[in-house]
Amino acid sequence: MIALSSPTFRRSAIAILVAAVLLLFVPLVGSNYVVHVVTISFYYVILAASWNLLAGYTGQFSLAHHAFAAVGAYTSGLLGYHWGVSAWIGIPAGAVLAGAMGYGLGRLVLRMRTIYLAIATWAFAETVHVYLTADYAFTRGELGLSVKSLYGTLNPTPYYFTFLGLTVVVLLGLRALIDSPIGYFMRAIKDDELRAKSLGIDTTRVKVIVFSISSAIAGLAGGVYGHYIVTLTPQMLDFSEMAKIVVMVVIGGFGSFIGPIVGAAPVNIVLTYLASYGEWNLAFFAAIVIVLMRFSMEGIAGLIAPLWNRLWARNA
Amino acid sequence: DIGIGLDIPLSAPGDAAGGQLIRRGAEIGIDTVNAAGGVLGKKLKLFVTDSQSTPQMGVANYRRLVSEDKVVAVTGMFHSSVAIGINEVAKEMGVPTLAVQASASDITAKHYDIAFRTHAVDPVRVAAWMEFIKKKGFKKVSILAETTDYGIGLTDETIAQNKSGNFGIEIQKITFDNKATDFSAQLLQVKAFKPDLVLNIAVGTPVDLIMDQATTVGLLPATPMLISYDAPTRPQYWQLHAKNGDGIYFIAYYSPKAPLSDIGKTFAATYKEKYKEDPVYGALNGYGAIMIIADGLKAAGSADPKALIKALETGTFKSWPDAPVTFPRADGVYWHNWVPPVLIMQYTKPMQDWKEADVVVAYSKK
Amino acid sequence: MAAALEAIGLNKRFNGLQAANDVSLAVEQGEIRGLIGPNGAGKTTLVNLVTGVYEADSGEVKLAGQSLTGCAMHEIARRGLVRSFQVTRLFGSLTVAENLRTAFLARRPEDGSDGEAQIERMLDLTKLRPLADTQAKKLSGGQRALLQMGCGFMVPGSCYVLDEPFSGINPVIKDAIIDMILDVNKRHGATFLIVSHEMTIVRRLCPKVTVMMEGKVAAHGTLDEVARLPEVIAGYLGKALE
Amino acid sequence: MFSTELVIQTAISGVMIGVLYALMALGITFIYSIMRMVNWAMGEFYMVGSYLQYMLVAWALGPELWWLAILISTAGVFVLGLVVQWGLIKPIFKKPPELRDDYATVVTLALLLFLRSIATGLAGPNQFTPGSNLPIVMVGPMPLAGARVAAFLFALAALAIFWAVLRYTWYGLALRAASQSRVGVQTAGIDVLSVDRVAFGIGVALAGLAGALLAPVFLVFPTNGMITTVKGFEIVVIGGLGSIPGALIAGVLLGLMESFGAAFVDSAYQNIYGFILVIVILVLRPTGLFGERGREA
Amino acid sequence: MSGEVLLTVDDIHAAYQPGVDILQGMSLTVPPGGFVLVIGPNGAGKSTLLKSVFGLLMVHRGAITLGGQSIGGLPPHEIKRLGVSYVPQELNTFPHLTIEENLNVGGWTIRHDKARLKNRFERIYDTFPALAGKRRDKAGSLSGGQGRMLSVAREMITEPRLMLVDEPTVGLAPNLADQVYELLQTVRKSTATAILLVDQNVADALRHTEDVVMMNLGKVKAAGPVSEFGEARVHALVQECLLG
Ligand SMILES: Nc1ncnc2c1ncn2[C@@H]1O[C@H](COP(=O)(O)OP(=O)(O)OP(=O)(O)O)[C@@H](O)[C@H]1O
Ligand SMILES: Nc1ncnc2c1ncn2[C@@H]1O[C@H](COP(=O)(O)OP(=O)(O)OP(=O)(O)O)[C@@H](O)[C@H]1O
Ligand SMILES: [Mg+2]
Ligand SMILES: [Mg+2]
Repeated sequence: MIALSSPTFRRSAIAILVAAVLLLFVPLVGSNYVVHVVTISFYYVILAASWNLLAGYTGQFSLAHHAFAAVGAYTSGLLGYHWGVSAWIGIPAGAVLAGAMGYGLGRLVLRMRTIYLAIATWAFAETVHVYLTADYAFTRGELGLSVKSLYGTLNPTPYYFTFLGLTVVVLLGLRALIDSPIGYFMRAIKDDELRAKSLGIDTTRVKVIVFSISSAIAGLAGGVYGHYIVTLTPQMLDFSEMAKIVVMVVIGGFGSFIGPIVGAAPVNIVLTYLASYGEWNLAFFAAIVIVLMRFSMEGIAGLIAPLWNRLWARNA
Repeated sequence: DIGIGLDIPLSAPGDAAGGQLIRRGAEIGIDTVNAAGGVLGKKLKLFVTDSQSTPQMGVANYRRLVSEDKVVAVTGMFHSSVAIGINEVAKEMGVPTLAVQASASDITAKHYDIAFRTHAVDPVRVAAWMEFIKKKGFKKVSILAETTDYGIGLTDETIAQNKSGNFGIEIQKITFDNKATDFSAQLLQVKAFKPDLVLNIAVGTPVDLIMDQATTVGLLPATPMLISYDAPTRPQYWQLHAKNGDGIYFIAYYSPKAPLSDIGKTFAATYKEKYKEDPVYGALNGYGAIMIIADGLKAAGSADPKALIKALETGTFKSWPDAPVTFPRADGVYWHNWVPPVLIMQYTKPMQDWKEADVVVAYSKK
Repeated sequence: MAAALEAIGLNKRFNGLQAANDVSLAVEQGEIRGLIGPNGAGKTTLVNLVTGVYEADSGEVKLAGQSLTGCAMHEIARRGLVRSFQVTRLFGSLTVAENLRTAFLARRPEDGSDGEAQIERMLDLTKLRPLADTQAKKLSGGQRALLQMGCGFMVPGSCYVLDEPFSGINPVIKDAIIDMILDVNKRHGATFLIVSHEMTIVRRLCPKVTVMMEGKVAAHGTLDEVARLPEVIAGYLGKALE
Repeated sequence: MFSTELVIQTAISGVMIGVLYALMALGITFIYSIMRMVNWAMGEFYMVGSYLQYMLVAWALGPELWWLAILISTAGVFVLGLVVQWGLIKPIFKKPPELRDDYATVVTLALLLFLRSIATGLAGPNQFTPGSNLPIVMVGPMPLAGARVAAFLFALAALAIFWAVLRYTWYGLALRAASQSRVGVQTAGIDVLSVDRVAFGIGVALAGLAGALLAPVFLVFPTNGMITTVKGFEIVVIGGLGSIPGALIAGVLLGLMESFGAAFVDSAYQNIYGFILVIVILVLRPTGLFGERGREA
Repeated sequence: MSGEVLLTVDDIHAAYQPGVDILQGMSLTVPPGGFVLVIGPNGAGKSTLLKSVFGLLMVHRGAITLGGQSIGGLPPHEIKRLGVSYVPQELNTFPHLTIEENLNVGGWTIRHDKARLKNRFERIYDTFPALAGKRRDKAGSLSGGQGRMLSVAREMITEPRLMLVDEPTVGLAPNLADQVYELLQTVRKSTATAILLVDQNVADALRHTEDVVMMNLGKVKAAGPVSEFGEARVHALVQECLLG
């Protein structure tokens, strides 16, 4: 395999593991709330990173990623609610269903590009949204579907470790994928699909694979999230959720591996903390975003890339 | 200081208008209590958070209010899903919640120790308008309801009570997406049905859009329309409906024609002075929630949440109406739930002050 | 024995314009064939039909005797048909080395090699080594053309269809590329169909040429034979070749 | 229930609303085709247009001069567009092109939040209406609010003028050219940054116009642009980017689909019909009904 | 050369991104009505030179003057108005506009002079009959060579003082390539347009030029009248550059 032996993979893996070890100590020092906020940040890191795989690397600017998280969450939630299925079965089932729906959607939008793809995927998400709202009897609609918690408690610490582990695994997996031949094909497709085909790349297959993988990851994260947040509402499919993911990734650095990692957590934390400023909170947030983007168009990754390179240049 | 959390919608997708009214009331409540020397020798402090109507935000806010701001109670809750979500966490963290304007049964029907509410639940409101329908002798009713817990919940309850109470009303049920803006198609169907009454079960903008568009297709003013909550008492009502606002029926919980308590009167005066308009239900209830919590703290004699819960369950409190407030461990949805009186009112002249509106039905739960 | 690449009665219309009109041609195994003709004659259209970019209105393409009808572009490429584009196409955000690596991975040979040796060789040949870590979108026009050529030769193909591969490339490097074409042709017996407007190169490389005009095959023979035809002189060369 | 009258009424209502949606779509597609960026804050310019209309009518001009208020509101949004372009969008176009999309996406999303927040902060979350003195008009069997009919006619006129300008004037030619090659117009001696400025201004002014026109119909509040924007995007992709007739036809198609769906299938799913139309059409024609396609190789 | 110059490029440094200068002290002059050919290996900076002169690239050191007026730092549209045309190396057409509309855009700066515009159109169509036959077709449907023709033709409409031309004959059939060179000569003679040509088709280009500048690594490697640049010398020079 090219992937596991490549220096990019090794470096990222080391960095991720070091960060993870440091993060192990957060629950010891943080309040219930702090631990909760960081836990939710992990959730967004996973969503952002998996969306980045699709949009940033493969050029499939999908606006349905939040929908796959919701599919994961609702699948497990509904299985539990109506049939008493355990979360340990429900969550994988949700991931599989999200992956399967991602496969279907990926096939459907195969020939679409840019804004066409964006709008079609978003139409898909809205369709799921309206369905979850309108089929009230089955999904409990806006009232919210009550879901059992994963560990029988809502103390954030066990969820914190669960999400931390999940994040590490997902990030390592994505890194390996990006450094593998498929990773090259993904970026090739984003740049010039016709050229990729002419070289012998089965672009359909690559796109559909990426769509399925990234949707399944979103579904998985959504499933676990659902069993932590315990009340699911169609708000999960509100466009603002998707916008949040987009902003996280672009602020971090679109199409760069580190981007969603350094983008998602700060955005989530800032947004959560600003919530106590009421109606002005989003104006603050918007102003921060705009200033940051004016400052570095490549996002945070653009700012830290030189440091990152220097770090390894010295150690090499 | 003793902290009290106020979790309300202040930005989209939440109903920020609803949240704002609650906040105004609560702030005046805090000032009133502090001006009178506070409780337990300490001042009260309000911590406001924005739930944006998502349980996710609401729950995060609750955790923060409890673990960082160390509040003794969290009130405000306007959207049912937020209240339900918060209660799940509150059950473990132990700080009581007092929902102000969230109507879903689940909030209290789960019988959690920490869950309290001061709002009319669906069955009460439906009972009020069934009485109204019977009184008016209406036979055909069109329900226009949004496809949310709110709209569907009330619709189903209406259909159920129609059956169980043998009212024998013919009901046309049309549901719509609460993001819709154009109701022409639905209203044409309503018109074709020729109802005696149109039940407008929407929240926020659709309420007004339905009224306007119903006027265009000629339903209003000929066919009576009942609005399912107190939207017409909000200050902007006549600005929006200068031409078609007359004759509308609406649900309300407060009318000056019904008596206010003494603290309610002080509040109404303060509010009027501060905001140059009369307080409406949301503000009154936001105020009431603070007063109830303050009295609860006094009764408990400590700022311990457990003691507060005990005090709330056992004590009798004062809020804005001239009626005692209690939170008994009652059956079903009435657990920890105080229901304000439900009024059905009607504007009888254009630009009428809502305080002058006719009280058509005054319903109290037996 | 079947021809390496064969077009049989290809037709293609673009709203009212017959860009390929009953085009038939057969390139023998190991042949280097020139394809010339005026601008707009349909050369690129033919290339696109052969490589699956366009679907023919009628007619058939065969690669080593096997029909390509209904084959997706990438399948055609995997069968060993390599092409280049007249207007160079590269993966702009990938570096030069990554472009070469992608080309290698796309048709990775069974022998398990990782392609690094080929990348090194190609960087030398195209003189792009100093730019190995530069993104392709930052290359000059000629460098782009070179890189595109380089990608084509990463994994040996059985049949190369090159659409004006020399345009914008410096004469000195052109020579190197010509040598590489001849080398691949000799060592692997690969077949070539080369579109070019440069008669000096066509003369050096292609024993036989096909002339297209107005969507049709107009002539066929050695360059000197066809260059004598009055319609070729009038419609394409402008003057007799010296 | 399926009376012909209801069918005709539903059809009229669908066409009316469709044309108004098309106006919004036009603004989106216009900015996209010139600047290759999606302006996600389109609905907020609609919102600003509606607030301006309300303020002008309620505080300054009075309901009789609603048409003048519409012109002024549109001009106001145009100016706001110029300012936004100058402050936020222009810097992108001095940087390498590959970052533009992402930057523009995030900056306009941020702008969306910003404008909404400002509106809520300043004017509160409440609804307003500029009111309308226009009488109810009977179109066939269908009674229509005067304001809606006026909006419809205004929208048609705006579409026609817009089309004529693009088609028959030099400036229109420059705009169309700029939408295809930025270097191309520069070599021709056209100031591409000024084209951007005007394009962005006009694009958002179209949204502002829609907002002003629909203010009495769909009311004025901080998030009122959302639905119209959603429809606008749907229309853009159904009709095909850059096509004016496409926008009109797709708008009407969408309007009809929604009103018939709501009237004869189930109105709870009204907003889904449009989405389904989007998906079906794009699967069949990935660049919309009238989208332009060039040769690929 | 008798002192009179139209364009002076004096020791310019230019970069696409800060810190990486592609032009590193490039200088040359073009006399009015002159014909200067720039050659050099791929990546020497020839196209970069033209872009810098046309104002598409920031020049952070050195001076560029046109007829005595400094044009360094001016935006492209103003440089165009001063009578400079630029034919880029890439196809420069508007694919969704018709041929005629493409040419119209080319005539933007003289759009108010209808008679002149009409006259120029006729000449263009005479020179390129292939374009005349397709004037109502979209430029996107043109073949590679036809697209090239259009790119060149568009910039000739204004009959500029100076034309910056980047590899104009790439992809053109031999007869058309010859025609383009002749056309450049015609433009030059009839309207006294000076030409700064970048070309890899060295053998043909040398036949038409007066002066030659050989570039490597963003600097002048050799320069002089065409008589000094035989094919053998050019070959040797390039070889030298490539070997480093
Ligand atoms: N996708 C298309 N749509 C419309 N017309 C097309 C398309 N592709 C090619 N054509 C037309 O078909 C004709 C042949 O084009 P083609 O590109 O095959 O020519 P060519 O021989 O390669 O010319 P050149 O030497 O200039 O590259 C041209 O007139 C062109 O305009
Ligand atoms: N957009 C760009 N960003 C960064 N570097 C670039 C860019 N365009 C060109 N370069 C670099 O500048 C150098 C000179 O490029 P230029 O296009 O001027 O070469 P050229 O002499 O015209 O070559 P050719 O004959 O191949 O067209 C090249 O090394 C190239 O890599
Ligand atoms: Mg060609
Ligand atoms: Mg060049």
